[in-house]
Amino acid sequence: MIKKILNNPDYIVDEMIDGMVLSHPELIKRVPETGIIQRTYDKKGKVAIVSGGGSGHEPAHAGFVGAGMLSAAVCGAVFTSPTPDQILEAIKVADEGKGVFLVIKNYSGDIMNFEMAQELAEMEGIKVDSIVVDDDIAVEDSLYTQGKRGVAGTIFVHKILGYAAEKGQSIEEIKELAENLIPNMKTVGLALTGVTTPGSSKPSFALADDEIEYGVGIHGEPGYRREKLQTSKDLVDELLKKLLEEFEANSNNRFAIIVNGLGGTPLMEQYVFANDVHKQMKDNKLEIKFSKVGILMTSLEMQGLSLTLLRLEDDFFLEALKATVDTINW
Amino acid sequence: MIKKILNNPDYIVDEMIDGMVLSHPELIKRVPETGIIQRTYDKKGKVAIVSGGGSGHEPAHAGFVGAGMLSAAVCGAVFTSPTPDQILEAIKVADEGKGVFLVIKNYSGDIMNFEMAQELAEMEGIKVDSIVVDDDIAVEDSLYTQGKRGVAGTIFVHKILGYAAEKGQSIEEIKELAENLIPNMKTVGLALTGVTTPGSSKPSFALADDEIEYGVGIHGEPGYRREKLQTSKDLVDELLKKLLEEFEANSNNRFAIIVNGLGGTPLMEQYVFANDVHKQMKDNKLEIKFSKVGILMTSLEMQGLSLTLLRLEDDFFLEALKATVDTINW
Amino acid sequence: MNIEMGIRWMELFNEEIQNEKDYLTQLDTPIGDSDHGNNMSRGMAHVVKAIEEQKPETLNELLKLITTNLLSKVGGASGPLYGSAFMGMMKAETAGEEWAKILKTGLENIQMRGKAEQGDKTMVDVWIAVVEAVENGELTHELIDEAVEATKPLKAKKGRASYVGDRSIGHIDPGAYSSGLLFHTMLRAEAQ
Amino acid sequence: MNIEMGIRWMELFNEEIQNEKDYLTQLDTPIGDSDHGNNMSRGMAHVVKAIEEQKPETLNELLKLITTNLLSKVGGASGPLYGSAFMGMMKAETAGEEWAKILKTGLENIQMRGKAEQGDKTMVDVWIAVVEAVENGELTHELIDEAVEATKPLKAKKGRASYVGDRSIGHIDPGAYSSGLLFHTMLRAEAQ
Ligand SMILES: Nc1ncnc2c1ncn2[C@@H]1O[C@H](COP(=O)(O)OP(=O)(O)O)[C@@H](O)[C@H]1O
Ligand SMILES: Nc1ncnc2c1ncn2[C@@H]1O[C@H](COP(=O)(O)OP(=O)(O)O)[C@@H](O)[C@H]1O
Ligand SMILES: [Mg+2]
Ligand SMILES: [Mg+2]
Ligand SMILES: [Mg+2]
Ligand SMILES: [Mg+2]
Repeated sequence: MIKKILNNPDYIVDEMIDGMVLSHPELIKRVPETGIIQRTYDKKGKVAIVSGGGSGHEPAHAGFVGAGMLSAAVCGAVFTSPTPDQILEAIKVADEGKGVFLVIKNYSGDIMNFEMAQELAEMEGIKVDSIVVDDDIAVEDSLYTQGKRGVAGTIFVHKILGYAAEKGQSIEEIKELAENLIPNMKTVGLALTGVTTPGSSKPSFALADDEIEYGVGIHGEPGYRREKLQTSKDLVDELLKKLLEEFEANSNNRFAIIVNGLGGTPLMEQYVFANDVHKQMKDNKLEIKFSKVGILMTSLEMQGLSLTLLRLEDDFFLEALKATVDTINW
Repeated sequence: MIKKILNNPDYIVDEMIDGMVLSHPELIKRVPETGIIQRTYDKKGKVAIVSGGGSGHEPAHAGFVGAGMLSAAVCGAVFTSPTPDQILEAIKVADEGKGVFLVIKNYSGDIMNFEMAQELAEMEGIKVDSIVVDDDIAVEDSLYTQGKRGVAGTIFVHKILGYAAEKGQSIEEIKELAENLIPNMKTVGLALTGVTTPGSSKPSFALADDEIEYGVGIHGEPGYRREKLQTSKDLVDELLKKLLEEFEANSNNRFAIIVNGLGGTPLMEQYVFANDVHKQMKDNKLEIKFSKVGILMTSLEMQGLSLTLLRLEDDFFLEALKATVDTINW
Repeated sequence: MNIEMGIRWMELFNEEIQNEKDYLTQLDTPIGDSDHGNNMSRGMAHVVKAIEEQKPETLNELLKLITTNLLSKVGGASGPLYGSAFMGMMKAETAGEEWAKILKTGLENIQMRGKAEQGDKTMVDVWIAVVEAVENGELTHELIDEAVEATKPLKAKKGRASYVGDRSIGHIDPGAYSSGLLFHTMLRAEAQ
Repeated sequence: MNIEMGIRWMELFNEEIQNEKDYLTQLDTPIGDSDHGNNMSRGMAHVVKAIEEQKPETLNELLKLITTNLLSKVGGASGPLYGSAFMGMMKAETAGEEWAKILKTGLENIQMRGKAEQGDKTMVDVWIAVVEAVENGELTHELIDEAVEATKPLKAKKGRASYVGDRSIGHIDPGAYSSGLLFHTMLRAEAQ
């Protein structure tokens, strides 16, 4: 059995939200009796960026609520998309009169719940648009699947769209920006361990003492290949090869990267891995203009990490990534 | 065996440092061929705050190098104090002509190596002073032991002294501030798992599937009591009781707290725990004016956390904690 | 179907969901994210609590109550799907349709929301089999079990299970299983 | 002791440290932080490398080289302690003292730096026994082993082992063990 610090698995999300809000009252507040975390920041008549999804991925998304990033985040149950009424409520509290832009990760549940919320909000006269993030290339995109999942790259989407909103861009401009951004961003992950949801007794999958799995998702979904544990260099080699195959040959060789810890992997290992990423990118004559290393989009206590590449097609991407924000965890 | 992402245990610190510097060139740089991370920030003729210690505690300390916090951090081998020559070099590169103030954690090794470095620096005409942090109340302080260890509270010391230095305080003023700060700060931790140093095959200690240990150190040192896993409420109750006993009765009931993840415990659990800390502090009629939750001072991949209380005896402490800084991980 | 039967149905369905909560989660582990048991259990607990508190007096009131509770308490993929199903059923009931047509409208709404076709290895497979059987007046417990079991050899094309590709083969779909429970208890409620 | 013997000593000491690296770390696990083997291994590898490269020609040069390498490569508690020991020895050698007095100065420097007394369960316990025996001309391998072994029943009062209090009883002190290796190899170097 996996040991966890909690009181009751049924209230874990509720207590976590209270803990966040009590710890950071200057930045965020909870919409009472909901799973919605809203920034305390004064409304200024700008487009609001709202995100959300199942919990268990902390600091995503509530840790990115604040000036310059998200206006609100909706926290569902562990690994479970929030419901339409909660998302609707988040849209309403976030709206500053210029419309609300939703960042949705590509999962059946998220898509359906956010879609219903969007329909309801539009019925109430609020302008809503959205983008679906599907950066996880571990899953094949085809007519016969749900398509690629939304994973760690989502945090770059929050950052870049949050900056655009802060700059006063309209919802149409933000939509266009998002549509330019998504095709330039790819992620792939690997796990050293499976993950156990609070209250269950079994992990999502079990790996032997010397095994890793490439291409896992952030909800304990198994990946595309299981192998013996390798050196950091070899892990980077595999992930980078897989990622670079997905980018069309292009004269633009400037990238931003995320090395994202999945929850149980310490920073030391993440930086060893980041070092190999930097070296191998250089060997490939690719330039890294911005790096983010740390825990951003986790999967409970999973050991492992993911690598995200964002091709800097637009100078605005880099400008947005570099801007300062006032959130708990960016 | 514990699985880790690395290339060679002998080079893990070296590669980690390179990874940090390659990822954040705008904030930090490495003094070539040393374990010293220095801020890129322009020298302004202020006192320099320098810290350091064994590695394996990331983001401590290199993640706190930058404007408003540390001028430099010295990274030793995993769980091993850095050597006097390295500390001396850090003192030299950090000095802005106004002297260097060392933040030392209370371990035989750290004390001796920093002391020797201080002697060497003074011989070279650099003004050096220092403070020894010993916030870990799990260990009894007596004539017959090394005394209390320095743990997560060290990060508050960096933050508060860093602010004083940035404000232009003299080394004497900073020394006085540090001497006021240390007695008001106490920490105690608990572990759900032991920890395995890179390259070893055995963990420091082993806990059964339903056991926790109170009072562990950050180098896999065992603690003061082993018990069955309990609810977050009960864990907080034990740690808080233990901490509050150490503070003399005092009319000042205002505190700053740290809930510090030890490396393998996800943010979700840290916030559930933080929620119980806030509630129980309130029940004790104690006010929390500032909270820091996250991974600050880790012990490799250890699962567990520590709780730090700082009594806000001086308004300057709170002002300093709230100030913005430009570091990777504060 | 009438209001008494409908309430009995929901009570029986809730009992089965709570009993089989762990099994549903277990089904959702190899090809999902281990939450279907929790999701359905949370939702159905709210449905029966709302029935007790609000005491719906017509079938239409009951269907409305089921819809809002499933939509606002389940989440994930199953929440909007079951929610859409009951929303469609409520609308068809308002329009005065008979039970077979009501169920069929529920199925249509699931497909409108989730875009799954027969054979995609989802709850839709069970709903299609059941709706057809009800139309022909030949719904039996065996038929339901067979429809649930029939999802086992399929490769998933919708939902989370589609991520594991060929490895989804050999596992019963959790949403198909919970829909099986829905229709087993419907039969039992009608028979009582 | 002379320069040839001294070089042989360091080579033999390095061999033992590398052979016993894992055992030293094992000793440092229950009452320490599992790094004494790594620390000594890293330091001694640098010492022998420096000897090969710099070819010291006098005992004084050798002691200086050992001092700098231990001080700058070991770290932790043992680095400054062994470093201080050899720094003291170098100074006593410069002053023309004989070997017993040289070793005694090494011990004094360890105690000046670390403030440990006899019976605190540290390397000091072994150094005290050895220095006394050398002064009396009766140092043997058995005596060294006994001094190392004698740290086992003690309760630690200095260094990391003091944190575990009574639980330090029953374990040999890792620094005492590595000091034992230092003196075993000294005897062997002198005998060759
Ligand atoms: N697009 C879809 N159409 C129909 N049913 C679907 C669809 N996506 C998922 N499902 C059903 O939902 C079930 C999973 O529900 P649940 O585990 O509660 O949500 P989630 O997949 O979001 O974790 C699947 O077993 C499947 O029957
Ligand atoms: N104050 C001290 N005086 C003498 N010896 C000490 C002192 N502190 C520690 N030691 C010795 O150092 C050894 C531990 O060295 P090592 O593991 O390399 O360093 P660290 O304790 O910093 O991890 C102990 O076994 C003990 O013999
Ligand atoms: Mg789910
Ligand atoms: Mg050590
Ligand atoms: Mg599921
Ligand atoms: Mg040690």
